[in-house]
Amino acid sequence: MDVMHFLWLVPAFPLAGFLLLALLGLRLPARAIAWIGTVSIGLAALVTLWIGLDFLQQPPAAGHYRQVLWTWFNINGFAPAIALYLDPLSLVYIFVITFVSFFIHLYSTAFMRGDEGYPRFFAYMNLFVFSMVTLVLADNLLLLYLGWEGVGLCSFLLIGFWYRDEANGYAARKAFIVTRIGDTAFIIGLFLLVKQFHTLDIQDILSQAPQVWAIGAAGAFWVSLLLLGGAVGKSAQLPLQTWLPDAMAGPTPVSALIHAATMVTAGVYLIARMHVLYSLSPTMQLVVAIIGVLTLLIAGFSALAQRDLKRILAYSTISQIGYMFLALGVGAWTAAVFHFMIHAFFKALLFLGAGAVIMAMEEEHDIFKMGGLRKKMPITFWTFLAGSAALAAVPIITAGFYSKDLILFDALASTQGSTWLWLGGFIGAFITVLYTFRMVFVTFYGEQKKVIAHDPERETAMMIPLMVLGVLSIIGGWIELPHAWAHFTPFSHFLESCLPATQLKAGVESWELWLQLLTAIMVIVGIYWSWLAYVKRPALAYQLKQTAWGRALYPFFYKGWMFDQLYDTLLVKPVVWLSRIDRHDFIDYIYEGFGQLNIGINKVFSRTQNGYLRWYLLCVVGGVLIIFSLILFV
Amino acid sequence: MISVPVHVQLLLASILFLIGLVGVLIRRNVIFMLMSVEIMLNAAGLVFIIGGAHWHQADGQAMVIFILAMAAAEVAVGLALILQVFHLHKTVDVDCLEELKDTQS
Amino acid sequence: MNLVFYIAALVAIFATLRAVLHKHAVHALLYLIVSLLSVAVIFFILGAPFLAALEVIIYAGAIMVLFVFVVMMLNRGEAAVQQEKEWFRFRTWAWPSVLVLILFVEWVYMLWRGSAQQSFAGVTQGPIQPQQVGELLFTQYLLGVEMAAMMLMAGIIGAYHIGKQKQKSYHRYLEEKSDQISISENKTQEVI
Amino acid sequence: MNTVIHIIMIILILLVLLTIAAGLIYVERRMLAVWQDRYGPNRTGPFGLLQVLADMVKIFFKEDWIPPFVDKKVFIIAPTIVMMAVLMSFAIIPFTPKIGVVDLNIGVLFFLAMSSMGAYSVVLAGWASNNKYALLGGIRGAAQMISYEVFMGLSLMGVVILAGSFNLRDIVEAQRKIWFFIPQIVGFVIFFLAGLAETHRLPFDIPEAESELIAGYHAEYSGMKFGMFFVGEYLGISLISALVTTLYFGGWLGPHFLPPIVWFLIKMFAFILLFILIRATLPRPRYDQLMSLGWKLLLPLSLLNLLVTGAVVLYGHL
Repeated sequence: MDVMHFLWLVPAFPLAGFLLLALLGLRLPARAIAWIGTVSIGLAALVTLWIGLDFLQQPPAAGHYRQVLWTWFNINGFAPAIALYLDPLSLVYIFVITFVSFFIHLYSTAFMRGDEGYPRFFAYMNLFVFSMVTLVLADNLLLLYLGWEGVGLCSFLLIGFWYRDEANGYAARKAFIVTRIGDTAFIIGLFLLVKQFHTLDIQDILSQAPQVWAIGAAGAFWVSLLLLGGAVGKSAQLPLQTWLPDAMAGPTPVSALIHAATMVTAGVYLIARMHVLYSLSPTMQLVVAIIGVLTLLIAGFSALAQRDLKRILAYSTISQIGYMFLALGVGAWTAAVFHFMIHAFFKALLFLGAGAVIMAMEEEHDIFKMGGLRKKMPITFWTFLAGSAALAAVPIITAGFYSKDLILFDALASTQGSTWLWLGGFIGAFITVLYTFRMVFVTFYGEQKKVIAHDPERETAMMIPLMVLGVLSIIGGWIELPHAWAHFTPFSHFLESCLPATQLKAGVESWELWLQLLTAIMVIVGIYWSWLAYVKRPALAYQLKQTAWGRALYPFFYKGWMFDQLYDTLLVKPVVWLSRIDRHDFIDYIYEGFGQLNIGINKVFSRTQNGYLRWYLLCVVGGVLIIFSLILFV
Repeated sequence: MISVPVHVQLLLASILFLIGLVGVLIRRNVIFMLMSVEIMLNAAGLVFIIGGAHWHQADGQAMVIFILAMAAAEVAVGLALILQVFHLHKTVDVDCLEELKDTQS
Repeated sequence: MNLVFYIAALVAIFATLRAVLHKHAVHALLYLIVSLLSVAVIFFILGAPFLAALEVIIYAGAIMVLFVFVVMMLNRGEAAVQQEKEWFRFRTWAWPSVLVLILFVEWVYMLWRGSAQQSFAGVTQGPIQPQQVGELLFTQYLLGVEMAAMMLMAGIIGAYHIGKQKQKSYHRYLEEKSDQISISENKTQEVI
Repeated sequence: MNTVIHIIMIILILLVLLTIAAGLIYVERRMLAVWQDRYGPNRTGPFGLLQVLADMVKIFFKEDWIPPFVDKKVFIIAPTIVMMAVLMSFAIIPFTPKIGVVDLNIGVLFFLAMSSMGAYSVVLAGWASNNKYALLGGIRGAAQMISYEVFMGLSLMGVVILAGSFNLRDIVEAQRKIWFFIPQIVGFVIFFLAGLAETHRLPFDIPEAESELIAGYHAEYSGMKFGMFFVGEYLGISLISALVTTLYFGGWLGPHFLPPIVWFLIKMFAFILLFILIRATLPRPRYDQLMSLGWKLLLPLSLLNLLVTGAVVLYGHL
């Protein structure tokens, strides 16, 4: 019996959980709901682990495994299948998705306890996991698109989970509409692909594309541009990044799962999956890298000015995905996937830790109203510190160092890399250190400003995920060591069969160690500065804010470089204005005319509805007579 | 068998059908209306038989069997309705059953 | 045999007319039965003996008995005949008759034009045996048979449900009791 | 020439049947007397044989009175329907390979059609009499007859499946190996019971039950119109007996020392005697008992019989 045949169980368990909860959720006790929601994901994770171990021991002959469940539809030979496709890339993704989801579900069982939408929450979360797994395992782009829209829907539903508050509904709509812009581009790209290849099967497209298109061909350019549009929307990159900070309106586990660990990295997955197209269009690849650098800088500066704990993390997420885009843009495919995995661990951890803090602070989000939590919440503090260290890429001891360092090195050393890209990434890394430790110091050091009402450390279900993810944030990086240290790179080796290795410039090997040293110094300096500004001399930060530059830039950064205001002025206001002046346009009169006509006709004809059966029959006979006359004499 | 022209046979069917139609239209008694509907159904069946005989195929007869089944079910329900209507309104006059009219006119 | 056809046809037309125009329900039903019997004869002549038998068994034998039953149960007597006479006025039948007459003329015209364009020979082949009909029903029209069965089932249940009259208990004690029961039923429904 | 022989045969069969039916009046009374340990008619002629003639004369010459409150046309038509239906049914009976009115392909169905027509005579007689007892009898009769017709037809279908034909001659020929009452014993019992109810003979004479409905649907009849119901009943008995003979007991088949017609008549008279014996012995059930016996026992049983027969035949074909 081949273990791979059970691949369909990975999406099937979350789907079954969703169906159960959606149909019976209101009738079940909370404990049963928690069990169903968590166990279905846990089972999916176990199946994934089982399949993954089997995959590692005996890789399939072709390097991948394909399971066709059934044909979706068949129109003129265009027949997308409901088929699952497992290769190292998708294996890494489903591994991360199922395990992180499992821990977040476990966390949620305690975090969401007592909420009236308890069954709804778990139903949506299970549906999300199902959609995400479908997206990742999809064999063709249409099925991928189904999962893509599915996760978008779940994101919308969960951002607006507490729908009674109008602001949450607004945030949900904003996320939905902004990502929809990218999705529209994405599906137009799919149309182009169908027109070109008459199929949406990913492997067919990837194998045919180099034969159809030369390097730099216009077709490859447009398709990759449109797919990039989809990826940018979903992954909250420039210029569609504005939805993610607002998406923090949802419950914190949702932010951890959807808006940090999994869904927002779908764009990375899409580009990595379609890497052949980007290789065929160097311009587009450069655009990807530039978008990555710009995003990571913009988001980093924005994070520096935020006061809301979750918004800091949201901007940090945008910034970290910017790193992944940078890696994709310079052709360091495996580095991007590696950073995705590590990022999923530590960012989920940070969000969960933030959730615990917010729970302890009774829904207080402002970090300047917290403080001194180090002693009161030791587990949360230490795990949060581990996650922050990974985010700041503290050298050697954290996983984030290995992944981010690889990206920075590739940005400089890859054939597509350049000094400018590296410099952007480097500055971004420095800012990351600053805002990360600002967050840590302000939240956990200093004097305590608020009493802990409900201590989350008593909830085992919340602490276990924190500890597991904390450990993973520390040791997760050891599966891919820098070349300069040792030739121990099982991760990129594992991904080699589906993602090409990074092309390095000649004679750059020796730079790596120097770069690492530079990074290490930078990190230590950054931590010191933050310590100086927020622990040693808190007045320093205040003084900095009061300078002319600070007064100009602080609100600017706080509002995320005014992108919302920009879009509002450029797009929303004109549309609102147009619709206002055109409220009674002439087209309306046509439709109103139709309405009036209908009412008039109704008045005339309702007289014929007089209740007399024989009259109706007479009308029928009259009609038949007319029809026969027409047939016979016309 | 017989050598009556097909259009004469069809004429018979249409006469029967039209008599039934007249019956539905001119009778006010619900029972008579139902009877007339049966006449019409029967005439339709006759057309099927004529067609089946003309092309010497059994399909026509199969259709008439369906018509029979349908007529049986229809009459059972229809007569039950008539009984119930008579029970409620003490009349079989179809013109008294005009509650379903549009009230605005 | 042609003669038999014409005779049966005339009988059918006459009996049907009488059935439709008769004032007396039971007499009309008898005429209708005669009409159905003569149609059955025509079926037989046209080479459909099986259907002829079924026509008599089901139509004339079962469906019409139901009609007779209902007429007997309503039992409206001589007053009904008077009422029918009253209903049967020129105003009632003039327009429908004119319309139907026009329809008839059109149909006749159509039939004759069709027969002029294309010469239809009468039936000359032998009868179609019940076996053929049965085989067709249980192979090609199997789905139809199933659906007819379901429809009959629905008809039976519907007729039973519609025709069922509420049990009326004439004993004071029983009536009170049944009221109480219905109240408690309502309550349980509210609770549910 | 052929036609003439045919017509002569029809007339002969009619005469014989009517004679038998009239004779059965005497036979029944005598046999009832035997089984009930008394004499029965024995004054007119030797063994009272001329009693039949006397009865006939009485019926014919009695005043044919039509009550003023009846619906005249229907009142007159009703008794003729039963006579007509039963006599028409005899047309399909193959007495011997040579004697028989018509060799009809749908013989069994024709019999069913005619028996369903027979229901009208009861209903219409009951209704036309304009008398509450008669009406009750008519309603009862109609319900009883159309109910029992259902499984009468269903029970016959077992035989039809085995013979593979509706034609009664084919059915008789199919019994050369084995008479159908052995494989179709359930069907035979049901058919016989349904036949009793169809002819509303005792014990199923509920439409005309003297003790509760004062003769039921023919309460208002007298003279020859009553005679038609009367003779019609005996003709019905003969018809059912002849059919049972044909369908289940091999019709004219039998050892060669007797001619086929004799075999047929022997079997038929045996069943007629069975009818009379049942009348002499069994009490009348209640009306609801009759209906529930039919719908709740005989109908499922006949369906089951049909199913099993069909399955066995299908298995044999496979």
